[in-house]
Amino acid sequence: MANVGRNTPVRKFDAVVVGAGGAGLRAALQLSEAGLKCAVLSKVFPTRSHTVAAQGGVGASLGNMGEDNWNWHMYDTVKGSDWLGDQDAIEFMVRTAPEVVIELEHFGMPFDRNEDGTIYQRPFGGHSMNFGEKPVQRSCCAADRTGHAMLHALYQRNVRANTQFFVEWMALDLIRDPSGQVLGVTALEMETGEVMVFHARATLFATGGAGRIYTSTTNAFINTGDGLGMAARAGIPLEDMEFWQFHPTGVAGAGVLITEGVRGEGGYLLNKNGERFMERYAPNLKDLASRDVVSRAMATEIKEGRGAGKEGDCVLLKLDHLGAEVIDKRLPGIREIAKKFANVDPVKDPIPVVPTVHYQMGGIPTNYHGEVVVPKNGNANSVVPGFYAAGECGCASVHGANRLGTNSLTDLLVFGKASGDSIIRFLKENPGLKDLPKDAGDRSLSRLARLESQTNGESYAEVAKDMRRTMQMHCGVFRFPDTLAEGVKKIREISDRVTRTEIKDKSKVFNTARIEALELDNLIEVARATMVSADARTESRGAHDRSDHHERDDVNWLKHTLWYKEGDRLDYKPVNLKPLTAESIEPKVRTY
Amino acid sequence: MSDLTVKKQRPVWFNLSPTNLPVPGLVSIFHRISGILLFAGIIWFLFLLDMSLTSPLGFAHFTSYMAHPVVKLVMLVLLWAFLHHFCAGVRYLLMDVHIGVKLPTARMSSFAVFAVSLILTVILGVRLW
Amino acid sequence: MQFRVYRYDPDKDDKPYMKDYEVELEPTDQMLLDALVRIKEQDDSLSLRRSCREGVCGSDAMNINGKNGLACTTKLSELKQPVELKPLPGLPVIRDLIVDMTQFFKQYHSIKPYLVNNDPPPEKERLQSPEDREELNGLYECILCACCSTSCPSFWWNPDKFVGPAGLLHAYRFLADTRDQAAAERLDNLEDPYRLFRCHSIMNCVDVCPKGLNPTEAIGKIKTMMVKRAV
Amino acid sequence: MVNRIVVGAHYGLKDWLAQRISAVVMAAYTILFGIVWVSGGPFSYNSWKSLFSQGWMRFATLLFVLSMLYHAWVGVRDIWMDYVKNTGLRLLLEVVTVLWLVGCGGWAVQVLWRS
Repeated sequence: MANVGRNTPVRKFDAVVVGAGGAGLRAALQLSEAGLKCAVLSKVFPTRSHTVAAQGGVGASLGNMGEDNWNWHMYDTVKGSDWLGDQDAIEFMVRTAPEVVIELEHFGMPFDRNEDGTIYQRPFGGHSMNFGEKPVQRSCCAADRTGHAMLHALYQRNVRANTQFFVEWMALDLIRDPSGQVLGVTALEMETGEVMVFHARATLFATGGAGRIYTSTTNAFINTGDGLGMAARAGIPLEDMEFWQFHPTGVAGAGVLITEGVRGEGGYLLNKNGERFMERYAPNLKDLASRDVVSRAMATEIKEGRGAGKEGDCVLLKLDHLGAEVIDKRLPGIREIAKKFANVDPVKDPIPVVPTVHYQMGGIPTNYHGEVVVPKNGNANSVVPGFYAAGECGCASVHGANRLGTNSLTDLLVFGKASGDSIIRFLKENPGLKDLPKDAGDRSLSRLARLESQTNGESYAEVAKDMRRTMQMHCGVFRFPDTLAEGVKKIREISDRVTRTEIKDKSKVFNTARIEALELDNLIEVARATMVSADARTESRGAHDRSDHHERDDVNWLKHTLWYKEGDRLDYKPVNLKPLTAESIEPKVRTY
Repeated sequence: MSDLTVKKQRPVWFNLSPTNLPVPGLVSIFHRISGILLFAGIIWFLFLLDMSLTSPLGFAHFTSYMAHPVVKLVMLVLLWAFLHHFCAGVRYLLMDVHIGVKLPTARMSSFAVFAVSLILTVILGVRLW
Repeated sequence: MQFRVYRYDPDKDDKPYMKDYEVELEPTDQMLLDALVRIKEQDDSLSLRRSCREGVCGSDAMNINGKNGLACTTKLSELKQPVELKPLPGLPVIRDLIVDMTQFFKQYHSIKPYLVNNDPPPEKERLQSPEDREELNGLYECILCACCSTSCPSFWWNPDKFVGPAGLLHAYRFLADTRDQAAAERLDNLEDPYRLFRCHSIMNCVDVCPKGLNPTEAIGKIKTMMVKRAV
Repeated sequence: MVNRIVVGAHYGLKDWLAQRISAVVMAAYTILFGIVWVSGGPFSYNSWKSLFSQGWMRFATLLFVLSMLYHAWVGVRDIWMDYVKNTGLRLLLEVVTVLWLVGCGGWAVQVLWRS
């Protein structure tokens, strides 16, 4: 590759946003409408970002369907997080939620409607009235295509605001100067194979999740944790990476998501005996308990021999009793998916489902302004100047140990906007653009050069497969001390192998083999962070369930994990139990 | 930047094989082909009309001219062109008022256009012969 | 299973060619995309776009046995062998199955694909009745995969002037939205012999749409709006 | 590349509508002609000539011809628009088409009104 040299072109911007999903687009909108020169980098055309696959809705206490308020939403979110969520960020999110949802409606989002013309809201897992009493209708939706409708509306609004997109550009590495300030990223134009430096006063990562560290995931191929990998390589820790949400209803075999909205609209789960087993595990909210609880219940049913299907390895999601009319109106996409991927028509037959990796609760540590924070000089939350993260790749942390359904879309709207506002503030206070360090592009160029010249290496596809298999086997719904310890060993070995991957294709033009190999560099950091953090946390909390420590341990573990790439080092910081204005919600036993 | 680095003209392929064309698409391309034939035929029809209306002698010329097999064949082709254009046209007019725009009906009506225009061509052709 | 795939890498090939592949499938490989991922494991130089693998992002549109579709929702069991895979027709090929979609998105952007409402935004949502909202069904679900526009002969001949089925579907999505106030400008923008009226109801677009949408119907409704405005 | 789309040749609707209306006129004439043809006696010079010497028939035929000319004009122009990329050549072909059709129209009038 001839362009790998010292003369990498540089372009200067006020801000660079990496990722054009919901959070990236919401932030970019804030920046463009403020008249800033902002570049948005995306591996795919913006409307192909994975936000497009969100189905069930966005949570906001609009109260369109009956009484609701942010205090209840806050309580549900804190309880859902198994008290690992930071309560200042959670309060900020649930209080801002109605405003950002209404804004989105004004942008043109085609929400479903009630007879009085207001936005329709459906019930969703873990969302309740009056502090856990009974289900509440809080999820604002557009049929079962909420993410799609939202992403398109946000992209369209950005078109109106003339946001500058760099489509099919992959960010490679974060640029930090010796003081630690972030000054942009290096990126690769996929179409030409050229590398460029995006020199910016502020950098926002909105790169989404990394579900592709697992074999079976609802995530898209592009969800490779690029932001997390870049941050980790640049010395930024990753927070709470042991917490991965298994969505209860992925289509058995295919992994494709079936929204919780199905259960919100009245569907429920059955084991092979036709028993509605959730009544046993969560007598109050039943099938609408939070996701970790439902997934564990399903895994237990399957483990104890009550699974359905030929192999007894799934359970059944029944919704035919809703009737064709409701299904076609509220869940048309689900019917399409079930027919295509499960070969059943849900109007007649139940859908075979299994818990499937869905969402990463952890990520790049931030405060509720979207500013990235790291421990420094005794301050656990010292701001990294010029660096921001929002959406799934960030960890504010509002989801703690388990995210409630609909809160991911709320998260990306609220923190996308908030980080945009923080950047605007930061740019006002810090006018000049600091010089790039001399070695700005070096890390990326050497990664590319290594791939270019690697011989006798292993196929990147093989190594990636081994990584996914290891994660699936050693870090699933239920976790065991010995398999975790073995997993750490294995994932470190695989991590070594990643440094020797080889691509046969050396073309400059749209070389997707090179892209996949570069993505693996990011995936492996996420996988290691996950395995090491999970091995260390000796309690069961939210999505992290250990066979040797069945209970939550607030005495020792009411704290966030911070994983550093350097030497797989772990550090911890306290959970913020103090909300902004509300009263603290004290930890208690979590039942649904 | 990409504009500078593109050295070669990028290839483009067109999906032109008629076997790849759905039936409504076939109706459309035949609508165009028949239209071209009819456009070319305008002058000939005027010639025929002129000949047949000039005088009894012209009319006699006209009838003997029409008896020629080649002329009959051309007439038959134009007859089909007219009938296809007519039937397809009616279908388009209905679609313009939003009748039959769903895919299954559109497919059925396309088959119908082919069937009706060919049957009518045969019936009228037999009479003409 | 046997495949014939269109290959072209401007870095080394003078012109495109078809390459044969034979793949061993696992029982879990249901969709064409699964097979393509296996081919890529054999030959990492095969380039294609893909992402969500569930038919909602619109990345992996291609021409499959002569018909445009999404690889991720096309069942292998329904394909005739050898499966012939080509890039989307009518757009310049960057490499292999990857086409340059600039022209397609340019047309999409040209219809001003965003809600225009110049009234000061109310505190709450703008109200819309369920019936009015229903008008947007069959329109807002478009995933911009370009299957429709690249199967449309009118778009092949005038990609720079004809908006194409996808763009026009979106144009109607905003025309049909009771919250939008720019109907007049939107109709003006399309009142041109090329922009809208190149559509001859060929209906290839409807035939290939992986989401089962009907651009022809939407275009017909735009024409009706224009007639109502003019007559 | 500058992102520019030139729009606003505001005759799309007019031509589209005219083509539909002319199609309806021609369809009506075709049916009328079919009825006359079937109900008429044997085909001879006299019957043929007298059919075309009636005022209403001349009027109807004239309408048909005018509709046909406009219909053909829009249709043929569509073809040039699709397949001929050179503007100069397209203009030339369009002019030739118009002249040709106008010529045909003149001849038709002459045929119909020649005593």
